[in-house]
Amino acid sequence: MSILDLKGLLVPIGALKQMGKHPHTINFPDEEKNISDRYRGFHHNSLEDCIGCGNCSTICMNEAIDMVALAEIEGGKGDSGLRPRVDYGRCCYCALCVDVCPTGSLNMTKDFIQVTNNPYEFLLTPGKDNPEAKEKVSFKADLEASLNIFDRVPMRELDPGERVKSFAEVLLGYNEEEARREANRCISCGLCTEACPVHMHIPEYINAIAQGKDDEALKIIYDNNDLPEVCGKVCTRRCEDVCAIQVRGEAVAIRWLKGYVTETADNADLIKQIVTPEIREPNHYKVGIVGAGPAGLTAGYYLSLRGYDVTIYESHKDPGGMVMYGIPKYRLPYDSIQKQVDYMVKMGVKIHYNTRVGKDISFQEIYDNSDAVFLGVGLQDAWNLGIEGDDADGVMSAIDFLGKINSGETVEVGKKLISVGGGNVSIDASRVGRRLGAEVDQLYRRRIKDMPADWEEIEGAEDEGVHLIPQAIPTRVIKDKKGKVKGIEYVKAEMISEGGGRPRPVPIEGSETIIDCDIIIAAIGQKADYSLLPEDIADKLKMERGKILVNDNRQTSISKIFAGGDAVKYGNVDAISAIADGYYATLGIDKMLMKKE
Amino acid sequence: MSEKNTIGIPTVEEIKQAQIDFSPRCTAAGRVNDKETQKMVDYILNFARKHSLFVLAYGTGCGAIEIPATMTSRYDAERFGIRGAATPRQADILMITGYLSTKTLKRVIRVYEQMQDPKYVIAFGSCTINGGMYFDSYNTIKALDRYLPVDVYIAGCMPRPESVIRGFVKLQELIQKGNAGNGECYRENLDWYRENQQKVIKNWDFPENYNW
Amino acid sequence: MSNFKKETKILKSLKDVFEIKGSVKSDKRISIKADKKNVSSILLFLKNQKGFIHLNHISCVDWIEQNEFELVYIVWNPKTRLTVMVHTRIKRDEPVMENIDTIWDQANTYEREFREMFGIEFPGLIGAKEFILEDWDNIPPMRKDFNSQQYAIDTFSTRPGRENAQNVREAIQKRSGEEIPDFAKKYSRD
Amino acid sequence: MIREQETTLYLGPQHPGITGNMMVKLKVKGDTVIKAETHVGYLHRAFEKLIENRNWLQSFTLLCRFCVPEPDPMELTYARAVEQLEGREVPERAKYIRTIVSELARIQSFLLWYGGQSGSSGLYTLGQWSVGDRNYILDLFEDLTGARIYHMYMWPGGVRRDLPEGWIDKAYKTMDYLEKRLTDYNQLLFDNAIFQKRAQGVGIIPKDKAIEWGVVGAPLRGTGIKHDVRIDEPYEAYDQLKFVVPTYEGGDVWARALVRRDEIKQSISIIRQALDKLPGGSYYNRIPNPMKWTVPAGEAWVKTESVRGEIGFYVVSDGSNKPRRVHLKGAAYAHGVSVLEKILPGQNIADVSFILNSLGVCPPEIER
Repeated sequence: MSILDLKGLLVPIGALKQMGKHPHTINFPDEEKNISDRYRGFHHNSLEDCIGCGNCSTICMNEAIDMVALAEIEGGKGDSGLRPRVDYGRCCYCALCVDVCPTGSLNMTKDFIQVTNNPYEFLLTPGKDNPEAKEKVSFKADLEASLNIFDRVPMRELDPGERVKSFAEVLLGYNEEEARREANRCISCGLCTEACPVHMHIPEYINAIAQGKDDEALKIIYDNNDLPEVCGKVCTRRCEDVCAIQVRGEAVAIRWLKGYVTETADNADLIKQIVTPEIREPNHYKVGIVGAGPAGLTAGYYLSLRGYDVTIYESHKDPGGMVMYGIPKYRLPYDSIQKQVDYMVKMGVKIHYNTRVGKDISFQEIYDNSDAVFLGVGLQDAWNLGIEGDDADGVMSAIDFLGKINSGETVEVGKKLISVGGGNVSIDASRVGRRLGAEVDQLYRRRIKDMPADWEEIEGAEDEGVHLIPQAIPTRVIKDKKGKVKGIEYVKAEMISEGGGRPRPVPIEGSETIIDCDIIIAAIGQKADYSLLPEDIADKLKMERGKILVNDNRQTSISKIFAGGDAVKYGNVDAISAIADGYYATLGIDKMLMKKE
Repeated sequence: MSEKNTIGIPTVEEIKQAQIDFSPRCTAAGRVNDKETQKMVDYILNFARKHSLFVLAYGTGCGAIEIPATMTSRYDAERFGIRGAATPRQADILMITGYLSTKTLKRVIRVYEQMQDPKYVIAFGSCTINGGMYFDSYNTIKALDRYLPVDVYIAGCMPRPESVIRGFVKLQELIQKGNAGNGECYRENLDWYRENQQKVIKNWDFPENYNW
Repeated sequence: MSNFKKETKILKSLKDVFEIKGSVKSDKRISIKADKKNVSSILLFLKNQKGFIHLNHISCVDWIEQNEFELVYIVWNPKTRLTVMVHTRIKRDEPVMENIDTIWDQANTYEREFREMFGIEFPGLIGAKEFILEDWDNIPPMRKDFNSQQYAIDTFSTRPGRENAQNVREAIQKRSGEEIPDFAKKYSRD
Repeated sequence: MIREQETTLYLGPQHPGITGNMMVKLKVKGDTVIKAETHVGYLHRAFEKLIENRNWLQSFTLLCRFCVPEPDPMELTYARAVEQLEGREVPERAKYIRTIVSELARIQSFLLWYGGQSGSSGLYTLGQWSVGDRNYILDLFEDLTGARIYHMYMWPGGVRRDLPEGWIDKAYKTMDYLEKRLTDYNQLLFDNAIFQKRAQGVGIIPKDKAIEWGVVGAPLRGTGIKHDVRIDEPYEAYDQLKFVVPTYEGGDVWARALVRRDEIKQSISIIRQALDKLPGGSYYNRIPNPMKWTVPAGEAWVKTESVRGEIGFYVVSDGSNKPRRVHLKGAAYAHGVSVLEKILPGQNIADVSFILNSLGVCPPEIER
């Protein structure tokens, strides 16, 4: 190359041709550049949609997100009452928090400028401090790209055609791989624990399952639920209704996971080996328990762990109460209850079967011999249909019907069975009817979506060929000359909502229909039978609408008597509430008796 | 919200007090004089200062990657009289563009102390405010104002050119009001700063006197 | 597998000369485990006889549970494009490893880093003791038993103002009156 | 008569030409370097330590910060390493999108390099142009990923979001614009006598030693040796696209600059091909709940051709939800220390930062 490289000197000068061109400079701040529709700026949180699960705070590796209580957020079932607050002295704008938000309430916006001389101003509660940013939401919690897994691992079940042939269990249960996968979906927020009547440690045991430690999971479950296998199969699982994942997807299958864990320990000895609860020294207090239903069993189990001398009196020949007699075996096999009761007996619970209190032993005797009494008598009597002809031969309550079937008796169902009601019990009756070979129609006053029964049960019933007739109010049972059921008359109803309340079914004139049938099963509710109580005690016991009044400790107006289960005015009528009653009564009895010393 | 939940949670006042204890804040440089004539002079001086900001070309962390974008043709920060300076003696602004490792902190303190008054510090991004994503790192400092007085903080990780420009504009406003430039304050609180600095910088081999 | 012809051949030739365990991991990746004393001769053999002239990487993993450091030498052959990963384990109590910067100069950089970050000694290593850190007086930071977060809390100050944060699980637990037993707490979300 | 005497000169920590702080301690005689010694650690953030405290997905947000001008290859390499450990498949569409993003990252980094290279030789105009034009690529990134620099976009299992509407057209347009601008850059840099004279014959890496020294990427191809991970061990969609790996003989700054110039052209062509061929379908193969996501025990060594050359991640899993070890081998690890110390003696002081830039030294990659 020569010293005077003419080309190399002249060519760069050619760049002068750019002169006079309009510059591409953005005159910020006078002129603003368009921020893209996916920009990750400051956060915005829709305070109403947020449920305070704290998943954003957990995923944040910079510990930038705190969960704080806000004055305007009350919290309640399915809402922790806390909301995220972001520290922009930590945030790296990665938007992982947005992608893990189960409700999609947390998003990022096009706002990104914050300039100040005060370093303490970088704390922002999205949604509260920047409500105007709602319009500028850009990086959204996309359902498709979310890091949450919204689809449940499907449960394998028997084919509907197979099901109606026998009382074999319909749900086949998760296998290990499925259970791990399902447990992995849980975000461990713990919102569910509040909805559970007994406040089981749900996130903990699901985490243990996810980590492959089934034994630990079982141990955690037995901490405050002694009938987990029953719950694993027939719980009303209010926990799943408030699951954080359920907001935009299918709730974590908490019940099935519990079922999976309990099935891994398939006999009482194994349960004992795994759970190995701490048993306190006997403290010589005696507790008498009336009724070996879920409430009575639970109280018995936890009281004996605490060193009490517990005796349970049960009128039937088998333990379990309504769980044993009221739930068909295709949902809850006999072994499930027996296994758990065996375990409890091993832990020191004494159960006297075939002992009806008030007949075989007087209540007064139990009352006098014990330091505390727990009443878990349940609701034994069913309400009648209350219509013309309901005394006919062939009209029976679902409780009697299911009880007979479960204790091995035969019931002649004929060709056509009509079941009345919309709860789980009436669905059970319908499905049992199908298994006994009858055609089944089910009448319900309201719409199918109003049915209190579990959706899985309703679907299962339909799959098995139960014919649901919604908005149908029975008006008359038609008898033949011998007084036997011949048919049932019902009117169609329309749903009318008044004053914003739940819509009420109103009969449509002239829509009477008659169905021929051989048997009618009514499942429209039950009531308690307190005839076992001596008069002076019954008088002192405060009741409300046929149910015993208790305080938080499940203590009745007579301080020595505690009560729980379906017979108590405390929440819903289901197994888990009964277990909760038994558990909290234990704590109450413990508190009362230990205070004495 | 129920009372049960508030047990053990500090109140707003307690938090405020903790913040005040945490760092003495050098805000107003106090160059505003009572005399009318002096006010006029200050106004002119501040006006001149704010329109020629020489930035020391010392990018200490990842935030420096947006400085070229800010300085070059698309965002063109020279519109504001901002341009680079090669040495600390000529520079007005020290940019702390993100995290500062302890090794760099030592150099930065030397650089800051070599700069002539009035001098300004701009802190970029999360890392300078509360440690950012390196909050649990053993080698980066977390709160810059414990070690150097800071005039303007810019949020972001890292701040976009728009944020950077906004930060400079904010600094210009502060300069005009006479509320920026904490060199004097730093000198007054030198003992406090030194104590913090020496806690992090183990081998303290700085010249004895400050004005070097 | 017949697909890994070249890989198997290299592995075999190594096994003929040295006492090693090894396998073909995947396409173009050969992984061998060797004793500490053999490493430099294996690397020399690979470099001079088998054409693995490029030192890709040296890595060090702290297996504190087994009380060992694992050193991994990754070498690459530009002709056959095969990669050999030579693993060796040394005791954590006496972390001394043979210096290989005579074979590859750039190994010097890695070794200086490991000396500083893991506290592994390489006899005969030249270069300043301080490579990345300055005035470090704690245990070598990349060792697993060094707790970075605790050190950061002790040394640097975190800005106050966020103390009123709550744990969701605890807040719900307090509200509902649930008592989590101790053995279950380790499964709670942190 | 000038008395020649040895002096020690500290260049840095801050100096023009490279991205990040690094100090080179020089022994000089007159203005000739006799001995050079690299000192790093000014940007040490202890990433590899911090990753031990973060789970597999959380680590990924730290990784892109390894080297600021080229965050994407880091993400990609880590994602591939995790996928390899887990045996997770990546959808075809994601592979193409990843290819496009890596090539865009390559171009934006080269444009920044133009600025540094011309700046360190005193030609500031080109820096104003190329770094200004780089914003158009950052705009593409912003539309696609939601951020200008740290995209956090290519993660294990695919990419985070699908291409937004109208993005493909915008990408084509930007490529057309850049291709036009390349001639302008040539005019200012490669046709410029100043640059030619400063670059030719400076900072020579000997061809026979290059591989042994650990030289990779453009500096290696600048010595005439053709090695590129994209063809040696093709990943993503590179085996389905046509491109040439440019090589130049000489091993000096000039040859390296020419290689980079040609690579921008290749990258533009790769992006166009990938956009043309972009398959439909899913873009993301879901990972499990990130808080409970465990990766099977094992090790992975994954290489990617980054802007500066080959980078690799050595990832070890012990089967838990956190990585046991994530160790980056950056291209600069050899370039910035041992190679630099070898080629600097005999050079002019004024050329030091010039050579540093042409080697593509990125200090945060060395000390991490």
